Parts: sequence; structure tokens; C-alpha cells
Amino acid sequence: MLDVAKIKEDFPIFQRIIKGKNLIYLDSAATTQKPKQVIEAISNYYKYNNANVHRGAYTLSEESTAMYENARQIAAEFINASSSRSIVFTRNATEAINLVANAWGLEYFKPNDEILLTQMEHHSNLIPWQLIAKKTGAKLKFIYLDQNGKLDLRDINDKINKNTKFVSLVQISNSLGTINPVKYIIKLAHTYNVPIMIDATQSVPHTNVDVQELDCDFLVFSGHKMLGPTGIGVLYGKEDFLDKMPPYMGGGEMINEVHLDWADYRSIPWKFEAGTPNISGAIGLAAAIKYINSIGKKNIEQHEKTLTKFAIEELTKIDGVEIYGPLDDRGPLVAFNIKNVHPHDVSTILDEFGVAIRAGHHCTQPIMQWLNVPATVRASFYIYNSLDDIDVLIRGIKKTKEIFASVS
Amino acid sequence: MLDVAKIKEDFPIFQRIIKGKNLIYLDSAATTQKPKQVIEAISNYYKYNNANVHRGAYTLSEESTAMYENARQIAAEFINASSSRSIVFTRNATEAINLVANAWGLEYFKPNDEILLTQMEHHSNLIPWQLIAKKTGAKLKFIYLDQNGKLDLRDINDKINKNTKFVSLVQISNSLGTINPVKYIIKLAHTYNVPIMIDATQSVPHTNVDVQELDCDFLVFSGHKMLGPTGIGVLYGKEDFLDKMPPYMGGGEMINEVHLDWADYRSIPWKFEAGTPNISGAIGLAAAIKYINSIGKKNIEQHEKTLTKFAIEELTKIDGVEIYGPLDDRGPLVAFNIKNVHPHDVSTILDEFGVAIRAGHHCTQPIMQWLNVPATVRASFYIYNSLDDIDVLIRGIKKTKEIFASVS
Amino acid sequence: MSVEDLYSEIVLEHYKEPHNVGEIEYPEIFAKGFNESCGDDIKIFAKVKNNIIEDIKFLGKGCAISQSSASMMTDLIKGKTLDEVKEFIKNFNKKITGEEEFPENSEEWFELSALKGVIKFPIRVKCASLAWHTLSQGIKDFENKQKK
Amino acid sequence: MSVEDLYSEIVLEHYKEPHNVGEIEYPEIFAKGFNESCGDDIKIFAKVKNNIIEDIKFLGKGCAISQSSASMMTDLIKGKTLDEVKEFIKNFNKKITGEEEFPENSEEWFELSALKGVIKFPIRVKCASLAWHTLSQGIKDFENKQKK
Ligand SMILES: Cc1ncc(COP(=O)(O)O)c(C=O)c1O
Ligand SMILES: Cc1ncc(COP(=O)(O)O)c(C=O)c1O
Repeated sequence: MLDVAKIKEDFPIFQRIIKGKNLIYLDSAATTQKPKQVIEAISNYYKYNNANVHRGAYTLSEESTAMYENARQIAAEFINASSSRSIVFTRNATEAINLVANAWGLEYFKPNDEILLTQMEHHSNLIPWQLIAKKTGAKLKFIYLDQNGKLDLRDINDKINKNTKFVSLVQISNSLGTINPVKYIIKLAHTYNVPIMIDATQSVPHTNVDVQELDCDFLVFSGHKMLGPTGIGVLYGKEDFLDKMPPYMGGGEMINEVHLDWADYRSIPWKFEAGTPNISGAIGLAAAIKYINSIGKKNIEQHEKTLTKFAIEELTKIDGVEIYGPLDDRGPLVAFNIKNVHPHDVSTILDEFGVAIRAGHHCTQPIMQWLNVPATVRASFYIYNSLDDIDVLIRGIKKTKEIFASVS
Repeated sequence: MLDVAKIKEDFPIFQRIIKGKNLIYLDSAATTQKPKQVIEAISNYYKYNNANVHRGAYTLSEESTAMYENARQIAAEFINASSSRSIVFTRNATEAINLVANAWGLEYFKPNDEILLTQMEHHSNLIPWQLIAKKTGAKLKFIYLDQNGKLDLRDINDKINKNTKFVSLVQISNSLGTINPVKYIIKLAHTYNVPIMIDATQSVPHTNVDVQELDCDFLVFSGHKMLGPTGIGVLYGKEDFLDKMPPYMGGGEMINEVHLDWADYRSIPWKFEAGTPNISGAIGLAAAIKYINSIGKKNIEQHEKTLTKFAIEELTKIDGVEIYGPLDDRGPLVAFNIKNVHPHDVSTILDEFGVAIRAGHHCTQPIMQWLNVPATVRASFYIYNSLDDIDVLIRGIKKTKEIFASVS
Repeated sequence: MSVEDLYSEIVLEHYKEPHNVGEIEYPEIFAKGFNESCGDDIKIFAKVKNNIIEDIKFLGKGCAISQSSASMMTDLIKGKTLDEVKEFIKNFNKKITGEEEFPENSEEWFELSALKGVIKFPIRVKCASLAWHTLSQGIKDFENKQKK
Repeated sequence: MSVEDLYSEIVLEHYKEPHNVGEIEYPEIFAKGFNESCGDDIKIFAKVKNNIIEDIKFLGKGCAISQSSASMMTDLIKGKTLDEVKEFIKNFNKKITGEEEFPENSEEWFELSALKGVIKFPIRVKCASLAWHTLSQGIKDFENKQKK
């Protein structure tokens, strides 16, 4: 396991005392905490190098441009993209998906074309497609779940066909923890010549993601879920796919030549980055990637496997706790409910133990409908969590059951 | 004048030595420097309060939500919006304009409807309209400039008519410094029942902007040009106008109820904020607003007037320097050229004096075409600039002339 | 004030077996409420005669706080005039946000005082007020319709 | 290395009166270049006969560095074979990025060495290379066309 005590020293927030208790943060799937290396990278940028990027011929502007473009290079290497031209910085994963849905969809979707998603998509990989379907007349199709919360692979074969014009799906479900066989589905999509996008928001922070090996056409993730700051996300796209897309937003920085009645756009990736970018966000993300690399994806994955396994074991022992999603081979999170207790109440009681845990639909209401629950409690892990954290979680759950004993 | 020495103490970057010289930063129209109060607000958020906003029932999430929504309230008060529901956080001014152009335009523009802009718009208030015109068949019209670089007011009356369906214009030109009579134009637009948006990116940082007094329907600005961080911008919209617009992007946070085939959106302003927002960006912007308020808009305006007047006086004294834009009543910036010297070369030589100054088209190529120059040099001022800075600028310009003496 | 006080016996009893759950056909007052911050929702139905709330029922799903609050509220306002109810809602809002103290020795407020614990958990105030806000909206709509 | 070295006499002379400015009708080689980072642009025209650049001209607007570099380049490659030119461009790129030293005592490189100052101003390297990159692209296009 990782040396959690040592790692925690890098994260100032763990000095916080919540309700008299040490903070135990179990909501990394919503957003992760930030190491001082990331916080300082941002501060230092503002203290020493701040200037707008591109088109400045003075020292600071040259520095900030180099730092910003270097962050792009670091992001490219992190997912093994063959070129930084494939990396577009966005606000978050959500914007990256909207960008593709709009720039690709408005250009290429026709009425009755089919967009193939799954039943387990985050709202961010569902609503943009609902909106574009309405605009273009395309139709949404969904791959359904089997009773274990995995994709029904027979259903994929039924749903993909010559009308399918785009596939987009999540690699690791933020709600069930399911790990999808994306490589298989990418291959399948390509046999039908269909472009495919991977929502890697919950996978890139935790496991090795290699876009060349996957051969996906697009892939997205968010900085704030991988130790980086808010306000920065990444769209990876194969160069020829990005080239084929018109710009999403218009504005400064994304143009070459502008006249009142026409404009000539810059090459990728800048064509998709209108206006002053989140420079400090990109620099913070680069620092986060360096931090993750210094720990090592293999080690992270191993550490989280141990935590997740332990959490499931302990939760299983408690009467009246129902766990959702596949029990084996899952991402570093566990969603569950305590019989007769609303998740919101669980979260309030756990907060008294210093445990920050999410209660809600986790932006996956279709999964709640499928589970037939209004909401779940979700514990999600990262490099700063230890087995002790899970012990406290378990104690909190037991206390919750005690408080609500009269109800069950 | 402001006590610049004291103000500079708040800005760590002024400890930077550039080419052996103290940094003199004259590119605030591109982006401003950041006081430690802003840098610390961001760091402290990550050190003590970081969590995702909305829907969390634990302490940190409650804190971060309160801080994020409080930032919205502070932004609302800063421009005297009647309610924080009118404030949508975006990445930057550019995104705010794209949001309106798309969400309003796709819904309401029909072929041959006219969108009225001006010849002096920043690319960010031009390209989004070119794109939406192409999508909807609407036509762009432009109010032209008179020979002083001011809007030709007779031309406005010619261009606005019953076909006009939207007006969007800049309050202070980032390229010429022209201050437009927006209040008059807003009134005029409203007599034709036409919605009007103000690009206040260069005015909000420097002068009092009161959206209720202006009565504009939309207004946009960027955090990074007013001491705040990159990655955060503001769209102000009258509530009933925002209510009438469909969402721009889809995703988490902006929904109430989601099914695979339909969704019900949250109320404004959240309807327009898809995905995890730039939380630290909003908090940093709030800190920037507090800092500006502590200095006082009146004092800032007065200080900048003195700087700008002095700069123009000194520049006028130098043979072969041509100044662009109105000489009186202008925003805190001066664009100019030295005869026979390319702006890029001017900027490189000034950098040797520690002077950070922009050379280029300043994202206003149509103005360059109108001026019939490839580019200009632009000095732009803010609270940390002093008359001494302008002295150094003038020395640098004289040196440039010396170096290029053989050329003229 | 600890979390045990939040989940007092009275709160949990109402949560376990909420009173006045159900629908009313042809209600004079009907309103839907939604807590954007946690997703709880509620529907309230009431029969009004001579400006008096003769019957009231609710349907909802949600946490112990929101459900018990709705249960107690519906118990307490039955038989009150609309003006009395509006005043009561106003008072409740002041207590639950901590602006005023919960009255002691008041029979009417005896059960409701069980929600006192919420004051120390600001994020839960919205849960406790959901039913009250929703009813308030329903009365407003009803009165507007009357005016026409 | 100071800014005065960047704007040496040779550079300024070429900037003041650039050589080989103009268009060539029906050129075998034609290419347009654009410096995204500052907006400078250039058009290059060349006549090729028996694989030799017989004539070359350019049109462009831009800074002293980009204009003087284009002026010197066009002077130097006239009469060279395409292979020689390609080699020359490769060499120039190595010098201007600081990867290799500018040769001393070379007549061919004498004037070009005036651009040495650019190495210390990395952001200006793009200005100095604009004409060279553009010509390189033009030769590539020409050779591809020949192959068909
Ligand atoms: C007048 C004006 N409008 C819009 C913008 C665009 O701002 P941003 O790049 O922050 O979106 C700018 C900044 O360059 C500007 O000066
Ligand atoms: C699987 C998945 N996709 C997309 C998102 C959206 O991320 P963001 O809110 O950063 O855009 C999330 C985060 O909640 C997620 O878990």
C-alpha cells in the first residue's frame, strides 16, 4: 500500500478538523483534494510569470505561453497521445463532451441517425446528446445494464448498426464503479466505421489510459478529479477528427485572419480554444500530472484495489447495507444504502465523524431509476485514503443504524 | 493619484527582475497582474475548503457551495445587478458571448434577421456572431467609425431598423480606447424592442458599471482582466431574458430531473452552468472585486485618467510616433506606432527596459484594416502603474528610434 | 447540540410513520416542491372551505427531516384559516433559521420543537422547510386564482 | 548579447531595402507562410529550371527580423539546386535555434551571421525562420507535384 501518512503531508486540507475530528475525505469521485505542489504551481505562476499567452513579444508573455503549451505536452504524454496537437483544454469534462457533441454533431448528424450511449452515463455524457439530438433529429439509443450493473454485451451487438453515427460511453462508472470493456467496444465501433468517444473522467486519475492503445477517436477528462484545479478539462481527439470539425466557440486566440464578414481559423488545437484560456488551470493540471506520475499509476491502482476490496468486505458484514454495482473488478468507489435510512441522513451523521461522503444521485439519475432508489451513499477513494478511513466509515454506519434503530 | 508604491507591495510579480530591470507592466488590457489577496484566496480555498459544490451534505461541500454562491452575490453587487440569479459564471468574456449568441440566436434568429455590431469589436464579439449568422441565415451589420475612431452616430440610425434582432457592442474599445455612448444606444435599441448586449470587458475593471442604470439586457466581462484569476468570466442577463433561453451546454449541475430520453433543467443561473464549475476561479474573482472596491472605482478612474493623459502628452512630443483613437475621453490605454518600425521590434526593445507591452492586432483585425496598419503597439494601464512607468516607456521608445535611425 | 438531537425520537417517529400521507382528489390547493440541493420532492394537496383548511395530505420521498417536518406540519394546520396558516409558516421559518427561538411551553410548538436540532445543521434547513415553502406557494396560487 | 546586436547594421539594411521583393508570374514554386504567434505573413515565388532555382522573389510584411531574413535568404539561394537549398535550410534551422554555431570565416554565412542575435531572443526565432519554413514547404509541394 502507499505510504498514506506521508502523502497526507502534501495535502494541507488534512490539517482541517471537522466537528472535532480529523477530516476523512471519501468524495474523490466528485472532486479530489489538492497537494501543495499543485497549489504552489498556481500561486507561483501568478507571483512570477503571469501574462496572457500567445502573441506577446515580451518576457513574461513568452514564459506564460511556454508554460501553457508545456502543460499541453504533459497532458498529451500522460495519456500517450502522439502529439500535443490532439489536446484541447476545456473547462471540464462536461465542456469537452459538449464541444464534440456540437462541433461534430451539428456538422455530421442527420435525422434518424443513431447516437449510441449507455444506461450508466453521467448526465454530462447524456444531456449534451439529448440537446444535439433535438437539434439534428438524430436518435439516442442506449446499451442497457445486466443485473450486475455491467453492460449487457449482447445488447451492444443489437444496438450498433449501419445507422449508428457516434458512440460515447464511460470507461469507469462514477456511480456503480463498473469498468467497461471499452477496448472491445472501440474495436466494434470501428468495424462499423463509427467514431467513438470515451468518458475517462473516472479512469484517467486512477489507472493507466493509453489513447493509442485504446484507439479511441475522442477521450475526455477533468483536472479537478485528479489533484488538479477546477476550471480545466481535457479533450483528446485524433488529429484528423479534430481537423474535420468546425470551431465550437468563436473569439480571440482561435483565429488567423479576421474580416468583418469572414474569418480564417487557426490550426488545431487552438481552433477550439476561444478567448483567454485558463492558463493557471493548465499549469496546475500539469503539476497534478507530475505528482501522479511521481507516485505511479500502478501503485495507485494497487492501493485503491486494496481499499475497495476492504470496504466491500466490511460493508457486506453489516446487516441492512445494500451495495450497488459489480462486487469484483470495479473502480475505486462503493455506492450503498442503509435500509430505511435516507442517504442524506447518512451523510449528515457521517459528517459528525469527520467523514466527507456524498449522498445523492451522483449525476446519474437513470442509474437511480434502474436501481429503483432515490439516491445512494457513495464512498470513493484516492491516494490519501487508508484502511483506517474505512474503519471510521464503518463505525459511522453502525452509529447511523443505532440512531435509526427505531425506524427499521 | 493612487499610492502606487504601496499598491505594488500587494503584487508579488513586481519583485520580478526582467533583463536586469524592474518589471514595468503595461499590458493590463490583455490581462492584469494579481494581488496576493487574490492568490491567497485561491490557495486558501484549496488548503481549507475544497470540495465540489451543490448536492453535498457534508461540511466541506457546504462551505465550498456557500463560498461559490457568495462569489456570485459579490459579482452581482459589483455591477449592481438586482439579483444574483442574473449572474452566470463562464470561462471568460468570450464564452459568455458565445453562450448568448448560441442560446438566444439559435432560438430566435431567422434568415435575414439582422445582428448589429460595430467595426471596433474584439474578435470575441465578432466571430461568435459570424458563426451564428452562418447557422441561422441572419445577417451581420456594422456601425462604422468616424475619422476619430468613434462610432458614427448617424450610421447607427441608418443601421438599426425593424429587421434588427440583436445589438452587441463594446463599451470601451481594447484597441482604440474609444468610450462608446452605450446608454444612448441601449435606449435606441429598446425603442426598436431589440435586445442588446454590452461587452464590458475593458470597462468593468476600470469604471463604475451599473447594469440597472444602463438597462442593458446582457453584459459580459472577464475575471483575469480585473485582478482575478484566469478561467472565470461573467455573463449578466436580465432574469426574464435568461429564462427565455434554452441551455447552452448540458451536463451535471444544470439539471433537476433526468431520464434517458428527457430532462428537466434547473432554474437560472444554474441552467447555464454545466459540469463542475471553476470554483476557485469564482472565489478568486470575488477576492479581486473586494480588492478593487477597497481602492475605489472613482480613485482608479482618476488615477488612470492622469496616466493616460500624461502618456499621450509625452508620446505626442516624439517625432514619428502616431497615436490611434480619440485623444480625449478615452479608456486607460494608448495604441501607437513608430514610423518605419514594426511593433514587434518595438516590443522586443522595450522588453530590454523591463517594459511588458503588447504588439499586435489586439484581437481587433478589422480595426487594423481600418487604420491600414499591420499591427500597433499598445500601452495599457492599471492601478499599479505610475508616471515613472511612462517615463521608462518614453525612454524605450527613444532608444528604439535610435536603433532604427538608419531606417527612417 | 449533537447529531442525536437532530434525530430525536419525535422526528424518527414521524419519519417512520408519517401522518397525512396520500392524495386528495380535486384539491383546492395543490403544489409541488423540489429541493434543488438534494433532490427531495413533495406534493401537497388541501381542501379549503370558507378559507379554512379542512384536510391536507402529502406525498413525498426524502430524508427523515423533510418527511417528519411535512408530517408535523400537516397535523398542525388542519382546521386553521388561510391567514393563520400563512402566519404560522412565517413563524416557522423564523424559528428554523434560528432568527427566533422556538417557544417553550407551547402545546402547538411542542412537537415542532423536535426540529430545533436542524438549526445547527444549516444545510438541512432546506429539508425542514421544504413542505412549508411548498404549502406557502400553493396558498399563493390558490389566492391568485380566487382573485380572478 | 544585447538588443543592439539583434538589430545589427546588416539586418537593418536588409529591412530598409529588402532584396528580391516582388512577384514572379507562373512560378514553379509558390508558398504562403504565416506566423501564428505574431501575424506576419509572406509569399514566396520561385522559377526552377533543371532543378536549379533561377529566380526567387517574396512579398511580405513584418518585423525587421523576418524581412531581413527573407531578403538574405533569397539572395543566397539563387542559383542553387533544390537539394542544395534543402540542405541549406536544414543548416540554417540548426544555427538559428542554437543547435549549431554559425560558421566563422564563411563567405556564404557572413551576412546571415547577422541574425545570430536572434538566438538569445527565443520568441523571435519564429520570425527569422518564417521565410525558410515557407520555402521549404514550397519545395515539398513542387517535388510532390513533379512525382505525379
Ligand atoms: C473588449 C474585449 N472583449 C472581449 C475580450 C475577450 O476576453 P477573454 O479573452 O477574457 O474572453 C477582450 C480581451 O481581450 C476585450 O478586450
Ligand atoms: C463519469 C463522469 N463523467 C463526467 C463527469 C463530469 O465532470 P465535470 O463535472 O468535471 O465536467 C463526471 C464527474 O462528475 C464523471 O464522474
